[in-house]
Amino acid sequence: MDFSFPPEVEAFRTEVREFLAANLTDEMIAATHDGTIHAPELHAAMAARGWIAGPVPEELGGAGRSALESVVLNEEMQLAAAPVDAMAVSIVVASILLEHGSPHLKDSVVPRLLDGSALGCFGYSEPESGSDVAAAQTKAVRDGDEWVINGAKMWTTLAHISDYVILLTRTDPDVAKHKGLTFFLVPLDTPGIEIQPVPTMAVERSNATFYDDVRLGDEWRVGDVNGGWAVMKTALKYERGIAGGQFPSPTVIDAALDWAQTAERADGSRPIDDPTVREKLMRSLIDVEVCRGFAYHTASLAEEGVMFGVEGSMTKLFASESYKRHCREFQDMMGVDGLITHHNDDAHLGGRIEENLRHSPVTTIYGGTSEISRNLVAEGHLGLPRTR
Amino acid sequence: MDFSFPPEVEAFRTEVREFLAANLTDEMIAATHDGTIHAPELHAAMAARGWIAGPVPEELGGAGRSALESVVLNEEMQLAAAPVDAMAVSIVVASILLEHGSPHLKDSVVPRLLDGSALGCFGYSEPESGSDVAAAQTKAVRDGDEWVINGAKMWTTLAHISDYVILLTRTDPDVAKHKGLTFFLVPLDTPGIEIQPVPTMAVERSNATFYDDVRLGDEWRVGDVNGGWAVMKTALKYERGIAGGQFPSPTVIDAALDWAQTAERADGSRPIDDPTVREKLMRSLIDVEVCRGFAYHTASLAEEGVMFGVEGSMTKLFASESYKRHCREFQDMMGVDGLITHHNDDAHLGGRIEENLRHSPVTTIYGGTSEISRNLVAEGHLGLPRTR
Amino acid sequence: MRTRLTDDETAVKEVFDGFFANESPIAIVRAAEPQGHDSELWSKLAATGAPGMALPESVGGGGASLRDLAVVVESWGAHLAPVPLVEHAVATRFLHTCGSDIDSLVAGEQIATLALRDSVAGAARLVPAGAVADVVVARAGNDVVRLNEPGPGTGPRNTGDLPIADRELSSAETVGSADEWTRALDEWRALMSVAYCGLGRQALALGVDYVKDRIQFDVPVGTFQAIQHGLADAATKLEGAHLLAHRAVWALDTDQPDASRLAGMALLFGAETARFCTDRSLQYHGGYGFSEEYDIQLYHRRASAWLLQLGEPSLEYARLADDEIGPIGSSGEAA
Amino acid sequence: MRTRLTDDETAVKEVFDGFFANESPIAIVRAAEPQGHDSELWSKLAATGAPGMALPESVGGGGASLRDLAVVVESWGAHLAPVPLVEHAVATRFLHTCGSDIDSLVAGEQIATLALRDSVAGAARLVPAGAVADVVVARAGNDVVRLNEPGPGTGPRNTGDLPIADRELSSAETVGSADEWTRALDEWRALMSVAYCGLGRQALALGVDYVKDRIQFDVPVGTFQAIQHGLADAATKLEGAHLLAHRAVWALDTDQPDASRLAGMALLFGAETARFCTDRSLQYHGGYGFSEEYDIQLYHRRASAWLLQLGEPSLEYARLADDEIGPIGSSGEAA
Repeated sequence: MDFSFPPEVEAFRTEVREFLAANLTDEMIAATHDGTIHAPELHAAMAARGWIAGPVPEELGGAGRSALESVVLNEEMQLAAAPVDAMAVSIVVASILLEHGSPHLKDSVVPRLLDGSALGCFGYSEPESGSDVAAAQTKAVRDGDEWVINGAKMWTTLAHISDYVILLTRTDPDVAKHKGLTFFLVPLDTPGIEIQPVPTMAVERSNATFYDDVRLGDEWRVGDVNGGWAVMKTALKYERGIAGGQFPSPTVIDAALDWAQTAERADGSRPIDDPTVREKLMRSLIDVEVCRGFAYHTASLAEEGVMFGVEGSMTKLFASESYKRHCREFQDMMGVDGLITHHNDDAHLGGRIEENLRHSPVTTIYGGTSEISRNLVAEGHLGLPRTR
Repeated sequence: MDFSFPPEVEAFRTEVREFLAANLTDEMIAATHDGTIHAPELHAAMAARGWIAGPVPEELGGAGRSALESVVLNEEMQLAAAPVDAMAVSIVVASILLEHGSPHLKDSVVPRLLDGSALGCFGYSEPESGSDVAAAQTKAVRDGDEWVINGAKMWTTLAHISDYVILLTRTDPDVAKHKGLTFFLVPLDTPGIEIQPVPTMAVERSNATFYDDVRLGDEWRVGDVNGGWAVMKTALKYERGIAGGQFPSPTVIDAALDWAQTAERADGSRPIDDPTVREKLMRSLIDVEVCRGFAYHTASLAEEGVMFGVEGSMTKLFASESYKRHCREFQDMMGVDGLITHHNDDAHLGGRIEENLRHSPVTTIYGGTSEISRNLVAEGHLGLPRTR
Repeated sequence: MRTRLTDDETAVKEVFDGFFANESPIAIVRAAEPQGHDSELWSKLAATGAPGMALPESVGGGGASLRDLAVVVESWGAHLAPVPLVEHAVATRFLHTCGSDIDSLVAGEQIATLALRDSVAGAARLVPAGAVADVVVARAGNDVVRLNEPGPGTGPRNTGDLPIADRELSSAETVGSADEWTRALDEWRALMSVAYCGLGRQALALGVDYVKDRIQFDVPVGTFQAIQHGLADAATKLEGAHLLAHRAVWALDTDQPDASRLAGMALLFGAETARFCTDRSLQYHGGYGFSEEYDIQLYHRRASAWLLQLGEPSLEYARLADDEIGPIGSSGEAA
Repeated sequence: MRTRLTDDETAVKEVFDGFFANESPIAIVRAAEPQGHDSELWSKLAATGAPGMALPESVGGGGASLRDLAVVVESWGAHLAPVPLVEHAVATRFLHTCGSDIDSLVAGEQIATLALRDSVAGAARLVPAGAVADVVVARAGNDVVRLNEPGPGTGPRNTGDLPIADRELSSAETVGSADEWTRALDEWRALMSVAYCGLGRQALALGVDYVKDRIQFDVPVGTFQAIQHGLADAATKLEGAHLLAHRAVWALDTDQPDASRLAGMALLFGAETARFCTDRSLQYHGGYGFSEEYDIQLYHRRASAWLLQLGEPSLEYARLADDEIGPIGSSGEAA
């Protein structure tokens, strides 16, 4: 086994670090407090370097850069607390279109996603279907050469700044639920679409989107009619690829270390000299190294051309559950100061730990709940019988 | 609310403490290393004081002493590490016989159980039925005035020193499994019974018992023919009553405290001065107080005449899971010395923590696994739908 | 021994369950964010006599026991009512013990609170209810001082939308000694442990209701065993926390020798339990649990926040250890 | 980057999976209890060259990498083979580095081991494989000493049926300095973390097999979601532990700057993971898991024991913290 990166990937890591040092500003990070985890200038600068197109296979029109570079880019962005959501989603949407899209979509949309001039967002979940995504009820009905779409989607995060939504619809209600689904790419300026904000307990804003007699030509269809489940699998494949490297904890641990070294307790001691604090810090740093192992593993598999599945679920499960625990421990370590939000000028490091504490609960839910991940590991990895 | 004991129960507690100080010897505790958790002299002395008969209702021929006294007796015995299993089982068997037994059993067997001259044991589980106890396959078939029993039981702990086993049998294989069961009290010297030891990873010895054309008169039947499930419910009711107070952890915590105060680390410090050790000790002591709350609660309900059910499952779940955690933490606290067993003269406090570490895993299994307890709480307390 | 509410306590509970359900529905809780205080609700609560209920009748109080007050506090916690009931009651009881004037406090015309952490250099940082309290009691060295001064109205935004605020104590007067202070903090701990049980119970109920109704994969998600077991663990801890919390209150009420120990333990276990309940309940809500629209997030944030008003939980464990086994370096000689 | 075994490593794995399956079936493990050592098995293992495989060919070793050795160790761990492979390999590598004579050790004619905790007053307490080792290497103050003396054959009975024993070092000679010692301990940590992955994987497999076969309530118990989720958590941690353990070995093998850090982390996480796997697997066996007859208890006891040969785990966390953020009192200046 070999856990080293080739020199060119190490060089790329250096390039990314230098790029982030030069381009990622505190203002960009703080700007996400308005609820939108996106930094347009950063996105544009990255697109200009070909980094959005980077992980997309060359034969599909991307830059076909190494999967190891993808994980390095992802890792460095997360370590730097850079807003990464919009970039990640655009890469996945572009990849889906390249694998399943019509020539129209490949020619007119993909280049805009890859050059950073357009953004996409996901339209899978609905009010009545979350984990059970195949139960989608948003209807698409043929009307001559057109499709007419009616329904509602939940958790269309980024929709309010996006140009497109990739939409899971039901085109045949009379067959088994997985068999009657069809995907469309929908321009968000199409008449009949309404976007409503969904505020959350953290700074993130999500959206509910509503589709009222939205009319589209067939060139916006993605994949076969009633072939939506195959497209969904592709989507999850790329999402897990992007998700292969998950490092939500380091910025929290950095903040905790800073606090522990600088805060003074009532008795004059520093938290860093308390063995209970030290053990918690070391445990959390071990969890980060475990995440790194997962990240390198999925990258290595991708580099070998081995498509991974359950590894992505394991990474996501471990990273999000440990992150949630770290946030709790380190908010507690700060005592009452841990409660102070970013709204206050004197919040420690801009209220970073507090903000993560409120953000962390969603990470064990979105992109596949921990329960769904465990189901997938039990069935896909251990070969246990389906519960139902 | 009022968590005080009446003066007469406090007086009883004092009496029990004095009794144990005078009668419970280190030899009795150490003697359980042969695998049998029983001290005959102690049992006899307790029976002589009427303590075995104590919790049995007066109208059923017992001493009808307060449920609060039962919990106090149970608590004090566990705090003193006294062997309690045989006593507990005898009380439950006697209670079952008094509620469901024939006049023959009430007259000839119960007095012997209550005066300590005979012991009983449980014969519920089988090789193929553990948690699913109602799936028992041991057959009892009528033959004239007699019953003929064939089958095998697992986990008939104490059978090798017992006089009776209370046996769950199948008398009708053609109906729903709960409806074809019948209980018998079987004298263990009846021809056709074989007892084989089942050694375990801890010091405990259990037994498998085999029944080959064992013939019994109908006077040994307990409850109605095919009415075994009602008897089983009674059995669980009394078992949970006995189990209401669960204090497996205190002796382990005492040993941990002793170690922490006396051991010297390589750097000359004592474990007790390490904040990580102190926090673990306090967390475990809190768990013990939670167990005490449960114990007093179930006793109080019993005293009010409110039969409890799910509270017993909660107590058992919480006490056994926390006990297992405590054993792990405190063996770890001892480092390499935590590994040394009671076989070695210089083992700390007779290897108490090590012995408990090996014993602890079974406590989340026997008497209802943690999984079964959680099912019961989910259905019985939270009103969630049955999973299957 | 009576581990369930007495008939009298049940009567108190019914009154205040009704009061908070009517006067502090979740819309009131939301409307009070981020300030965390509703002065109209305080007036209504004062009219019930709750703020002074655990003061002697001789001073105009309700003459009720700490146990009765705890019953009200559990309901207060379950409803997240944005009024500083616990701080006021504890601070006022302390002031009464010291012989300090409580005329304006008994009936809740003014609001009192206590600084949970010792003041430093004449100021108390992030005092619970400090934003809205007219009277602040705080330990300063070996003294306990009283400040009479209206609160600033608002304080820093925080996880739990609590009215915490820094308070300057330079004009405060000495009213008591540090020796008596321990009792006040223990009352706060014990009552907040009960409040946490109320919070946890309601959070769990929200989760249970949700999973009974929410259909995924053609069945209520509450039929999935993994979800059932997570909720069952929560319910089990909650029952244990409830029994410990009320035992701690009883112990303080009846001056049991282990009252202080139980109060500290009950708060730590109650907070941990409530946090577990809110975590499980939010998780089983799926994405909706994270949305502002659903109520579980209100519980989740307060479960995180309440305890931290006291400081680092690990220092609470350390304090309990000091009492139980002697301070570090004493090699347990105090045990 | 190659996070799966190379073809060469796979070849090594297949050989030794076969060796341990044939020569160290569970009956051999049981027969070696409580002494924890099978000298016949050691001879057979020596014949394969494994004890000296990670020594240079110039001294008669196999010239293999630490990574190759780790592949053997993972299989050794999975089979709980009662021979001191890791201790012998690490001690011998250390002695070779020091220029100490290893002629009798390369081919395993004699057994070497290392005391994991510093000797005190000329004796090393409870040395792993101390009961059976002919050569003991131990740190004594600033020196590392070597004792040549047959082991006592047996030592104190212990949780893991391990051949630990006290060893008197008065006749030992100095062979190296404490500076070089760190590397040996880290090799032990990294290799044992891999061994723990083997143990955990096999323990998990026993559980998975059991729940697929065991019928209760008319279905395999493995269909119950709560059981599936417990096993899924175990499998997830195990995958993470495996990747971390082998990364630590790789880091030592290639002299990465974070090698020591990773070795310490891998051992703690590997041990915790293996314990979690044995706990879940034993639990889901029901009562049978507790019986001597079933194999899971053998895994459970060794999962508890292996790590403790090194001492208190909390001191391992403390040691890592000292390296990472500076010792207590330095206020993190070393960070």
